[in-house]
Amino acid sequence: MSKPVIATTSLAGCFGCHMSILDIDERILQLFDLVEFNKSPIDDIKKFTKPVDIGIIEGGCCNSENVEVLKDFRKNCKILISLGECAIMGGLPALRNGIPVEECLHEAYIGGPTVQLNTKHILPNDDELPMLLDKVYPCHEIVKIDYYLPGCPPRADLIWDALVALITGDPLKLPYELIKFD
Amino acid sequence: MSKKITIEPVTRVEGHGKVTIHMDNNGNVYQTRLHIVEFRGFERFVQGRPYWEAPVLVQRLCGICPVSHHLAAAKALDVIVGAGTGEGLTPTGEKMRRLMHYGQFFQSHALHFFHLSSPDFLLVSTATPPSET
Amino acid sequence: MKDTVKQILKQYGSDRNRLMDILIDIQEQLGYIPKDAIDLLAANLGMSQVDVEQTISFYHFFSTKPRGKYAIYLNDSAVARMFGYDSVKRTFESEAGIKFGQVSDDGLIGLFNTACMGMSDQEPAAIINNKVFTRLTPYRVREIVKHMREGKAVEELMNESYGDGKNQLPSLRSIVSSNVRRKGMILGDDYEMGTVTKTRLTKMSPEAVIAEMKHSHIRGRGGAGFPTGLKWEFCRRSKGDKRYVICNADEGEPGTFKDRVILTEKPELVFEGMAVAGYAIGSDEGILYLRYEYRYMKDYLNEVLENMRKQNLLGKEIAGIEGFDFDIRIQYGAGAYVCGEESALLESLEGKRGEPRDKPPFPVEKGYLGMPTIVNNVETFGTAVKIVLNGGEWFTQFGTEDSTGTKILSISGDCMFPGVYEVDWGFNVEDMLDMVGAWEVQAVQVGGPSGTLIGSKEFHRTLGYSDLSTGGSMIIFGPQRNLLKDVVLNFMHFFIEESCGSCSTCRNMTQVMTNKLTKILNGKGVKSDLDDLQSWAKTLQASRCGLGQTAANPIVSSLKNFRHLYEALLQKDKDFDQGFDMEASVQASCNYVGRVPNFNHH
Amino acid sequence: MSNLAKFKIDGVECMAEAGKFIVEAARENGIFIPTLCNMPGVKPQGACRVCTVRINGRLMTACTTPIGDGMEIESNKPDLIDIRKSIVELLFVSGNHFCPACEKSGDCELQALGYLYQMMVPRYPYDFPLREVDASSPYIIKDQNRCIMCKRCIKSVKDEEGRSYFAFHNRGDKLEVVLDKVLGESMDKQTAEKAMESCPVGSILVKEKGFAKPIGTRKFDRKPIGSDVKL
Repeated sequence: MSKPVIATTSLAGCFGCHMSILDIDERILQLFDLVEFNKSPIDDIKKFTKPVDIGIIEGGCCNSENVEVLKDFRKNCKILISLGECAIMGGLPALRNGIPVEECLHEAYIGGPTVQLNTKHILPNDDELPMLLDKVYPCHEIVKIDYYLPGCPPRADLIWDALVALITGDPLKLPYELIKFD
Repeated sequence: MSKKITIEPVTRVEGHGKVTIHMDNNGNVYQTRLHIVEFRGFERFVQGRPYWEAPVLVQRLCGICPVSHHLAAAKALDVIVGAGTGEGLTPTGEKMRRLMHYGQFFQSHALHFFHLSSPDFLLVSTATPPSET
Repeated sequence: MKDTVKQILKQYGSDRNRLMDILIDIQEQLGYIPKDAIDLLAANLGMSQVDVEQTISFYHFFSTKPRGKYAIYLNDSAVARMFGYDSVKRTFESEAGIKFGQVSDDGLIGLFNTACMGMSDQEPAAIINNKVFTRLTPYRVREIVKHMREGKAVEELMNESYGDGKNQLPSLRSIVSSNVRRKGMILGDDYEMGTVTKTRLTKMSPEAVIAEMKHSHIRGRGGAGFPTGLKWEFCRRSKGDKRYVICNADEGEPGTFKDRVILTEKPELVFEGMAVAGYAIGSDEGILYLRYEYRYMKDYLNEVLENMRKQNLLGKEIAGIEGFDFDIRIQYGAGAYVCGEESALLESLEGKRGEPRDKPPFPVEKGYLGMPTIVNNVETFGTAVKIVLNGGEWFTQFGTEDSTGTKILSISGDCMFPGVYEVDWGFNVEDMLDMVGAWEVQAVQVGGPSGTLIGSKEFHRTLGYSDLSTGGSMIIFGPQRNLLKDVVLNFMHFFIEESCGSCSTCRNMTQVMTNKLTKILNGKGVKSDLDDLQSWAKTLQASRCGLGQTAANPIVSSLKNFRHLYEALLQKDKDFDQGFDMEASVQASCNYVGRVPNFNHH
Repeated sequence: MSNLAKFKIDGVECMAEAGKFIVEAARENGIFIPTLCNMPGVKPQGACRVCTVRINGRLMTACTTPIGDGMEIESNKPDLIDIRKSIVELLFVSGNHFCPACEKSGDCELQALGYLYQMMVPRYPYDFPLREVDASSPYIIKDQNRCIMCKRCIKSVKDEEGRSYFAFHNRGDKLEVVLDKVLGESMDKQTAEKAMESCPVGSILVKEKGFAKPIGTRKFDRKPIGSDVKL
C-alpha cells in the first residue's frame, strides 16, 4: 500500500507551528518512512502533484490569498488538520478583529510614530498583492476542517502522536499535558 | 502582453515568501519581485493592551525569531520602567538575554541545515526533480 | 437639580429598596438621570456609583442622557410591523429629522424603539411622555410632530376621541380601546364591589378561603400555571413576621394586553382579590407591580384605591373584620420583560436589576425583603373573588378537569375583530379563529414568543395547561406573512434584547442561534444548520428562568411545525457554508487603499 | 449532632449535612462537580450554569440547590457533560480568550474546563467582540474581553462600608462588569490582590506583575481541574 501523502501550508500563521512540526527532531526520519511529503514549505514541491491524504494548515485567513490557498487545500486533500491556535481561532492576528482594517493600515503606513518617511502617504496597492479581509477568520469558518490540534505552538509530541495515530489508525490517547491552548 | 513566472511559496526557507518574475514579450526580465506580504496590523491592535504583555504579544510576529522580537519588546519596557539606562539592567539579566538570543541562532541554524538543506547534500536521490518545482 | 433629588430621597426615606421609585421620579422630573444625581444617590444610599448605574442601565426607560422634551417610544413588536410600523417609523424620522435612537439637536424630540407595550389590538402604537397613541398612520404622525413644534402639551396632541369603556373617565382620558369582545365571569357586569369582602370574608376563616381556592383547582393565569390554592397555603404556613401579596401586572409577553383591559375595566375586582389573598395568608401589605408602559393609568388607579379606602374595603379593620388591615401601593417597573418572572419582579421591587433568583428558596418561603410572599397575576386575583363568592365547586363547572374556570385571551394579528375574549378553558383553536373572524390562517403564535407557533394541522388542539398553555397571547398570521423573517427573527431579537444576561446560556445562545437563523434567511443555509439549531437549543434548558428556557422556542417550534419554510431557503448544491463572503470581506481594505478588488491574480 | 442527609450521586451513596449545597456535599464525598462562578464564603450566583445536574428529571444548578434526604442526583451523564462543554465553548466564543498572551493561562478555570472536556475547537462561530480594557485604577487592570460575568468580584470585593467596587452594566449580550471610578482610584494593594484572586479568568490583573509563574508550575499545567477532590 503506498505511503499516505502529506501536504502542509502556513496561511496567516507565524510559521511557528511548522517549526514545531520540525521539533520532532530525529523522528523526522521515521516520518519519512511513514509518509510522503507533497506540497509544503519544507520541501521543493510548490503545487499539488498528486491527491493528498492529509493536509496540515497553520494559520487562519487574514487576506484573500490565504482563503484561496485554503480552498485549494480543501479541494486536494482528503483530510484537513487545523494546526495551532491561529488556524483554530484566528490566534494572535485575530486581536485586530473588531478594529476597522482601515485603522490598522493607517497606523502602519501613515499615522504611526515611526512613519515619518512615508511623506507621500503611499499605501500598499498593487493587483499582485493579496487583499486584506475585514477580519481574521478561523479555517473552519471558511472550509470544512476534520481535526484540530490546539496550542501556540502545539507541542511536537502532540503533533507526532496525532499524526502517527491518524496514519496507522491506532486509537489516539492524548496525555493531559499535551493538550494546551497556550 | 508581458509574461510572468510565479514561484510560490518560496520553499526551503523558514517563513512565507513568493517570487514573481515579470518579462516583456521577447522574454527579457524587466522586474522581479520578492513578496513578503504578511500584514497583520500589530502596530494598531497592540495599543490598549497592558504594557507587560507586549513581549508575549510581539514574539508571535515570527515563529522562527520570536526571541528577537521578545527581546526588542523587553528593551522597550526597560525604557518604560526605567531599567534601560545600561547599568539599570542587572548583568545577569543582560546575560540571560544574550543566552536566549544565542539559543535562537543555534536552533535556527541547526534546523535550516539538518531539515531544509541537508536533503540536497545527503539524500540527493530524494531531492525533488527541478521539473516539479 | 440637587434639591429635586434631595426632596425625592426624603420622600422615600433614603431607602435603597425604593431605588426604582426614586429613579422614576428623577427621570420624570428632570427628563433623565444626570451624573450628579447618581453621585448624590450613591452618597445617600450607601452604594457605589456603579451600583446605582447597575440598576439604571438595566431598565429600558431610564436614561443618563436627555431623551427630548417629547420622548417618543414606538412599539417595534411583530404585530406592529404587520400593521404599518415601517411607514410610521420612516415618517417620524423624516418629520423629526433624526434617526431612531437619537434626540434632535434642539432637544425637542427623541425617537426610541420599545418592545410590545400591550396595544397589539390597535397597532402601530407609541408612548409619548407616558401618554399612549394608538392606530398611528403617517398622516397622524405628521400632525403630532407639527403640534410638537408648536409646543402643545402631550394631552393636546390627542385630538381623537377617547377610547371605549372606562377609558373615557376623567382620571384616565385615554384613546386606548378596551375592545372587550366577549365577557365571562371576570369581565361580566354582574358584580358589585365589596360583596365578597362584606358578606364572605366576614364569615369565613382564612383557612376556609384557602380551602375554596384549592377546591376550585384554579392555576395561575400568568403563564406558569402553579396551583394558586397551594401557593397561598405554603405562604400562610411559612414563618416570617410579615407577609406580602404581590400582583404581577408586568404583562410583557408580546401579544398580551388582557391585564391592561382588566385593570382598566375591573380594577376594583383585582384589588379586592388582593385583599382576599391578604386575608387568606395573613398579610397587611399588597403591592401592584405595574409595567411602566401603563403609567398612563396612574391617576385612575390611585382614584380607585382611594375610593376603596373610603368604603373601608382597604386600610384598617376592613369591613369591620377585627385585625384585618390591608392596603395596596403601586410600584412601577421601568421597561424589562424579564420582570414578569416572579423572582425577577421581586428583585425589581427591591430596587435592583430584574435578575431572576435561584430556587429554592421559593418566594412563598423567602420573597419580598426575604419575607413569605405570593406573586399572582392580575387575572388570578380577579378570579379569586368569584371563587370565594360562589365557592370552588361552582368554579369547576367551567373549563375542563385539569384547567378549571375561564381564561381571558388577548387576540391580535390578521383577524377581523382583535380584542379581549373571555372563554372557558378547553376552547379549541378552530373555534377561536371562527370567533374572531380569521379565515385563511397560515399560523397562530400561542403564548407569545415563549410559546409555540402552530400551523393548521394543530388547530384542532385545545387551550389548557395540559395542551396549548397560554398566559393570554394569541397572534394570528395570514398567508401573506413571512413567518421566518417577520415573526421568528423578530421574536429572537426580542429575547436578545430582553435577556437579563446574568446566566451564560441565555446571554450568549440567543445571539448565536439568531446569527445562524439570519445566515439561513440570507440564503447561506445548509442542511447541517438545521441540525445545529436543534441541538444548540438544548443548552438553553440549563438557564435559570423561564425566559432562558424558552428563548429558543420561536426557532424550535417553527422548525417542528414549519420545517418546509427552512428547507426552501437551503442551498441545494452545498453541504458546507459558514457564510464567508469574500467580495464583502475585502471591500473595506480595497476602498481604503483605492483599489478595485481582483480575484484571479495568479 | 446536625441532621445528616443521605443522597445518591450517579448511584454512589453519599452523606452530608442536610441543607449544604450539592457542590460542597459532593466534594465532601470525593465527587467533583465543575464550577466557575461559585466561590467559597460568597452566596452562590447560579451565573455560569456549568454545575448543572439533574434531579428527578429537572435541570438544577448544584451550587445553589441544598441537599435533601433521599435525593437522587445525576451528574456524570453524557448529556449533562455535553451541556457543560457547550457552556464552556459559548464562553470562549463570546469573549476574546487568546490564551497564549494571557498571564492567567495555566491558572485559568475556564481554560482548565476546556482541557477537562478536551475542547479542541468550539462548535459555535467566534464572535470576536471588541471590549474595553479599564486601567484607571492604580493597582489593577479590568479587561472586559476576558470577563465571563460570573459576579465573583461583584459579590466578594467590597470596601469597609460594604460598597461594591465592581457592578454589572447594561443587560443581555451588552452586559459588562465595570469598576467604580471613585473606589477604583482609591483601591489599595490588598484589595487589588483580593480582586485578582476572586477572578476565575484573566479579567482582573494586578498591574506590573505579569507572567510571574513559569510555564509548567501553574495550577492546571500538570493535573486537570478537580483532581484534588478525592475521599
